[in-house]
Amino acid sequence: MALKVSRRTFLKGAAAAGGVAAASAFLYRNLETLAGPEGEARSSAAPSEEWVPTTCWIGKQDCGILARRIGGRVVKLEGNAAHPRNLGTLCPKGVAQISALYDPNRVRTPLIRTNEKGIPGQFRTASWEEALNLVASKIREAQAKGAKTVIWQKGRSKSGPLYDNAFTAALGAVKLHHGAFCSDAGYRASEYTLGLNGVLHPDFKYTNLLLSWGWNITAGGGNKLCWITFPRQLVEARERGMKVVHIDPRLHSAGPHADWWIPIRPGSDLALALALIHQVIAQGSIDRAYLVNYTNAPFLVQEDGTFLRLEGKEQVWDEGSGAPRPYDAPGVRPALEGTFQWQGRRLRTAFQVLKEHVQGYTPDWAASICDVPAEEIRRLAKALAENAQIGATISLGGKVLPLRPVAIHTYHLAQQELGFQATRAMAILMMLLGSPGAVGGQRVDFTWKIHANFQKFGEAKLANPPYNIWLENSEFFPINSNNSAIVALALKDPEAWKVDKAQLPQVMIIHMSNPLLAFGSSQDILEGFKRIPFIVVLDAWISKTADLLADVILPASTLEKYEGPLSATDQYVDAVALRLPVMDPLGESRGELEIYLDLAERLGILDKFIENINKELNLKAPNTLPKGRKPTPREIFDLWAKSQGLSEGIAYFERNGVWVKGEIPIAQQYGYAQDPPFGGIRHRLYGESLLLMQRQMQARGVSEIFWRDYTPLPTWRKPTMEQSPPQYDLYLISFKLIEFKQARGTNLPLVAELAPAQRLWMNPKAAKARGIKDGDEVWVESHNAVTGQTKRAKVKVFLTEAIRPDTVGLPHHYGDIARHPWSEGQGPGAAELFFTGPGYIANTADQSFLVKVRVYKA
Amino acid sequence: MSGRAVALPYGVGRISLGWLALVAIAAALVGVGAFAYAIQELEGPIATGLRDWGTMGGATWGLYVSFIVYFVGVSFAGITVAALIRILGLTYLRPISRVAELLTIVSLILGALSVLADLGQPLRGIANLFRYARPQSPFFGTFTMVIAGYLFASLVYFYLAGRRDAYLMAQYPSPLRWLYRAWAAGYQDTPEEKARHERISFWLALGILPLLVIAHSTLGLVFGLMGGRPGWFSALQAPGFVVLAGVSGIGHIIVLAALLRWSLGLRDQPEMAAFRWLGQALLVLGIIYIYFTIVEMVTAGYAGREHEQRLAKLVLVGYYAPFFWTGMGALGLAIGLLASQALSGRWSIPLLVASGILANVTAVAKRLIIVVPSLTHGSLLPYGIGMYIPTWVEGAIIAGLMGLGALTILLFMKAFPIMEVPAPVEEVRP
Amino acid sequence: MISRRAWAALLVLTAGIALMVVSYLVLAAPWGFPPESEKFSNPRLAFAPLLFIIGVMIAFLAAVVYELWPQRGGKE
Amino acid sequence: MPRYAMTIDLSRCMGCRACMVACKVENNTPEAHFWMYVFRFEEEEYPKTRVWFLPRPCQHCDNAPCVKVCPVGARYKRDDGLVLTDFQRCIGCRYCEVACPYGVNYFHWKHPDKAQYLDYTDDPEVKSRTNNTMPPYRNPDADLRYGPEERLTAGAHHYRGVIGKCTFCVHRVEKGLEPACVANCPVRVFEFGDLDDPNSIVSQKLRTNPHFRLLEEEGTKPRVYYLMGNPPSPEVRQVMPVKGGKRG
Repeated sequence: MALKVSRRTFLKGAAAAGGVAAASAFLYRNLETLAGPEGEARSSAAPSEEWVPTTCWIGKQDCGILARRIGGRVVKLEGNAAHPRNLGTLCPKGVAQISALYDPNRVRTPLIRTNEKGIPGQFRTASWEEALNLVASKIREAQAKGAKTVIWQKGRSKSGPLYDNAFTAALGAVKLHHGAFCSDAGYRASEYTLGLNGVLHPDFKYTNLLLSWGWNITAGGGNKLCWITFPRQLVEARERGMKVVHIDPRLHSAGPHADWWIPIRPGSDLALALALIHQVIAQGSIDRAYLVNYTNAPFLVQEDGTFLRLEGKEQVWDEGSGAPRPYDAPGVRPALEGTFQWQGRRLRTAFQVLKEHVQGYTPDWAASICDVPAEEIRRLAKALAENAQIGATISLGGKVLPLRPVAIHTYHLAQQELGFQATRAMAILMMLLGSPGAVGGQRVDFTWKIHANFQKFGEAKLANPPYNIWLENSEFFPINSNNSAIVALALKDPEAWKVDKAQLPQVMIIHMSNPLLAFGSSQDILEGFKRIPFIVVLDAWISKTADLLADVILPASTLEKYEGPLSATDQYVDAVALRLPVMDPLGESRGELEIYLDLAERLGILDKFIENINKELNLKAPNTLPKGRKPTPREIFDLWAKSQGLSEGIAYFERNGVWVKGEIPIAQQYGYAQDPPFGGIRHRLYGESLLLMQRQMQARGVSEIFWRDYTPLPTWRKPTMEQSPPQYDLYLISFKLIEFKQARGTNLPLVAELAPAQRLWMNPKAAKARGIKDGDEVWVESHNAVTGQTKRAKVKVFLTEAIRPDTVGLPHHYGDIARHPWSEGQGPGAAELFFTGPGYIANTADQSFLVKVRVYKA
Repeated sequence: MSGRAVALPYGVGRISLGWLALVAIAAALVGVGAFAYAIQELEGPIATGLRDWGTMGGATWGLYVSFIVYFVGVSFAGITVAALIRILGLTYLRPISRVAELLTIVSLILGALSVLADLGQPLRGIANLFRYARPQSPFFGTFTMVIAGYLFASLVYFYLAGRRDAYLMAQYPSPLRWLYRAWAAGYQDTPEEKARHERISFWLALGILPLLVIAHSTLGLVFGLMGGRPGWFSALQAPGFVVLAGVSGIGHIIVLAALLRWSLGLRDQPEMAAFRWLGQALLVLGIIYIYFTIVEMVTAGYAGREHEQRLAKLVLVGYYAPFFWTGMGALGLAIGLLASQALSGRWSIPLLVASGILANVTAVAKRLIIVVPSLTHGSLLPYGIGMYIPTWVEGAIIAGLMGLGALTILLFMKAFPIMEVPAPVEEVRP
Repeated sequence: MISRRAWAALLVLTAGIALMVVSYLVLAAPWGFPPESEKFSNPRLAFAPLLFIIGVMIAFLAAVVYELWPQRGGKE
Repeated sequence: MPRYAMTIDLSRCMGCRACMVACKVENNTPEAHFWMYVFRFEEEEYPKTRVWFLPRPCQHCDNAPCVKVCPVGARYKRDDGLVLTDFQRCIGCRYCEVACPYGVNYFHWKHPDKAQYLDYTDDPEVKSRTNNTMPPYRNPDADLRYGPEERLTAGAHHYRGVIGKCTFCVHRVEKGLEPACVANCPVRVFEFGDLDDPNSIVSQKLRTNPHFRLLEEEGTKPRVYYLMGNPPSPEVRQVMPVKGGKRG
């Protein structure tokens, strides 16, 4: 018995420590006993240290990174202190992505599917040559069938000019975004109402009262920024004295940063916004000057809801002459409120219409809908009015500007059935207070740049069928956010949706996106996308989407590539950055740009691609790309940098990582500081064109479910989910965890460990009533109030006092069945329980992430 | 020297089937333990059910540490009995003094081996403790007082006390004669030598008794000094360890003595008086221990800080209540059995053995209750609660150690009289 | 009237205790001031703990010395 | 000799746990080892619920229980206040771990290489590109010896069966850098500096902010000061713990 001997050996060793070495050398590989230099013999003796600047690849705000490289090996990713967005810091995902660089589970060669789609894939490895030739031939076949038969979908927006614009245009592909998933209803509402592309956020430098409305403060970021920048600005603002009112069914995202928590009932945000509008008007705390001069509030509305137009011009009631006059007539003194009789017509100002519209939306009315005491609503309205300091001004950059330090931060909240109108109502609330474009007031984008949709949506033009695959400008969804769920529905039943059959997709390119995990209803997306004959997925891992749907997987690299240009602004400083490779790509993986250049070459569209790149990157002679030759990515960005006026070219970025151009001028930051203010547009308090769209939809015989929310002023109705039978007594909401945000972060073990598995967030009271204890496994069963369909998923419960008792929550981005040891056993994705289709797809074709469920023990 | 077949006392040199069977069982246990230890060495301590307390939600110390304490506790009895014989002149205990001393030595070695089983770096443990051990650490006392002092003193005592029997044994022809001669080291059992031995034994015993208290207290202080550990931090910890050591040790001796009396077929040895004394001692110590436990629980439950109270509740009525009440119930039952015998004045060996076994159930349960709950549930910071379920590896190693102890005693009793040879050799001769 | 045997035992005992005292108080990891310095985590002499243990053992060996001290001339 | 200390501003912390990941990559700690840990707390009941966060590095106590109990002087306190572990001396008794009331110690139940997050050992490409380094992003600074005592104290990727804990990033501090958690915090919750220097940021913060130390009543005299906020009461509930369980 060898080991008996070994024990005796120990005893002898105890008696004679000198004998230990010999015994242990025999027993142990590593002595690890007495002190002795170990040293890193494994790497070079005097390792050379380099710091390689690049840009984060996981999140959406593209933080600046300095990669520490020792002897060619990347050992750490740290924030780039020069980068305005992250100032030398990184979020958990940013730091953790170092594991992706060396992840043995990454896709390293092109893969070609050998089994049918819809089930876990079997793949064979292929050469790039073979895979690209196959893709090219499929694209050519598809294009022979019809012009719009190739569709292209991207995940988190990166390098838009090159991919979204230059490549898809050269390919003639129909472009889908990752969009309509996180906040597109909010984007559309802002574009429609204020003319800006984005969702509501504050001017953190000056805002004094912030309504954090469904904003996932500690985990969600906000529009256009991923995470670090806004939280940092929030913390600084709070130390300056800003107060935060957190309006959310869940407290967790705000944590200690909420000065006041209003746990609102899910899906009732519109009602609260309307009650606040009512109350603000009732208090008389409105910014008349702004409303009269920069919104359509004084426009005269006729009995039929349309504006009074004379000679094509909207009219206001001139208090001087006591008659309608064009709103922009010199010397006109428009009345803000009032009902007027003119030529036998009853005319009301838009503001008057609003005032009457919200008459019934009292705090007491909203109290029962939102489950927020009326007193609290009144108190909030009062706080808004007090903090808005209507009439106050501040001198900035030599300009005297209005100071209205109240603002709303909302973002994912838009993803509900009434999200478009709820966001609009919030914008209108801020308009009443004169906050948009004022210092400390409501912001939407980083600069005051009027988006093309402002005009487009105003024209209220509906297209005639047949429609394209995402029902653009259709009679169903005149304002459309290009939602994958809609695409899936249209694929399943093209006739019902009047889709052009000649344009049904034959080939789909999925670019670093995981629609089966991220979008509303995994089952519908799978069923729909399965009908696309050929799908190519560019990804670094075999994602759920790739696993179930890809015919070909092309291995894309992570941080080991050139990509850009990437905005680096923090909303106050203008800066631009590039993603630069920190090491050679793992395996045969390649940057997407390289893949597209090769594909373009095979498809014979290289020159067109190059031409588009020249245009989209604004390359100026002599720094344009020559046609007829495939450029390297580095060359493209070198020419871009030179065109931007950096004589060094890309070397500037290779040295500094980011090009900080300086403060964004006051004139671009604040709508008021512009000349003319707000770019000369009138903000849409009253949405006349929505009414026009509604009438056209009615005229075409479209079901009410599509047109009912096309109202000129936000109008409350109960969300469809409320029609579910009473046993579905809980609301299911979805949200994000900072350590688990973004589908491409689910494969990072360092963060998967922080939030190891899906949990159903539930209030202990609700759990107790159902006999459920913390950690119990339960079924969550969701119900579709329109179709009666139910879905269920099994998940463990996490009890928290920080959620409403009538609400349960599932964080997003779980449920990838990717072939990765760390995504195994993570539990179901939230998307498995939501529904697509009318009632759950809002009036702007956006996915609702709210549904009624019941929860019972498994 | 060919032989007249001489029956050596107490079955020395006689191999019986029963003995062989016991040796086989013990050896098998040792084999399983060795195998488990090999696995632990290959895989690392991950093979145990132990994990870090705090975020990892485990218990840092578990079965091994409980049994370090248990084994060292068992060692209490042997040397105490031996010392009391000398100091108080309890001559009727003399027959069991050798088995008691042997038990001390064996259990101390098992305790030391349990330490090695627990250490992440056992070889470093051996080397670095000798090289760097710091008096500031409560472990220093454990290491020096218990392992070195206590064990060495016991060996010295054992050696000196055995010289007389070795001399007597050396009178017989046997293959181990060389051993007996060496052990006797010139001892002739002359009156001077006897007197000298009595004298030195007395002084040794006097030296050992404080050492005994220090050693067990030191072990108690390993836990009792930890201010940040609810359930541990207590001035009663050290005396509690001393008393519980007595409980388990005396319980063990009762069982061993009864086993000897039975297996060697002795009618009157050890005599009933010895059993009575042991029973009385166990009764007194058991009552004291119950008293200590009540005082401890009242203190923690009544005036203790929030965490102490929670832990006390957990032990009394919560997750660990089954262990606690098993332990206390066993002790209560043992005390009941002993008290009824004491009151009636009729002592029964089977009942005494039952009490001894019950006392050891208490000792094991109580050691686990001391070590584990504070680690899984006793955090002063709001970490989640932990969990500790020993793996088979831990169980097998502990079983292996027990097997090793049994094996040692079994082998010893075939090589040397397990009880003091009562009379001059001549009288034993047929 | 102390015998040689007793003298020898006492000598060994004293030697053992002396070694214990010296190695514990002087050579082992000192308490030191300030106590946190890394200087105080090492014994002044490596293997001082071993010396202490040897001291303990020597002290107890006194008993063996006493008993095994060779008897001269039959009588003390 | 500086007297290093850390301040943690609880009014700023968002509980994002970026510090934890920064620490992990810097020190290559194995799975389930969190030298820096951020508690997420809940208190009271809906709708009065309070949610807050508390980062927990090693407290580098002046009266460190772990240093006191270490039987072999493997855990020691340097003159500048850093409480470190000599990985080559530690015998793996885990006494420091049970003595520490803060739960900052992590034992290497497996060899740290085998407890890394992904199994890189079977991957020829990764092995050849990183010269067989484990984990591939292994920080070479941790293989060097620090301080006048020249002991192996940095990083976590050395031996099986020994204890490890936060070192205040001794390898960075000796280079004049901030500990990894401090440097990476997106909302600047942490500050690190010299208490003896009245102008150091920590001295300034301590002068101008209310502060407490964790479990101060234990007499451990921690070198980590929490600004604003209150110590967690026994009623505080931890939520969203990390994956610990049976991994080593």
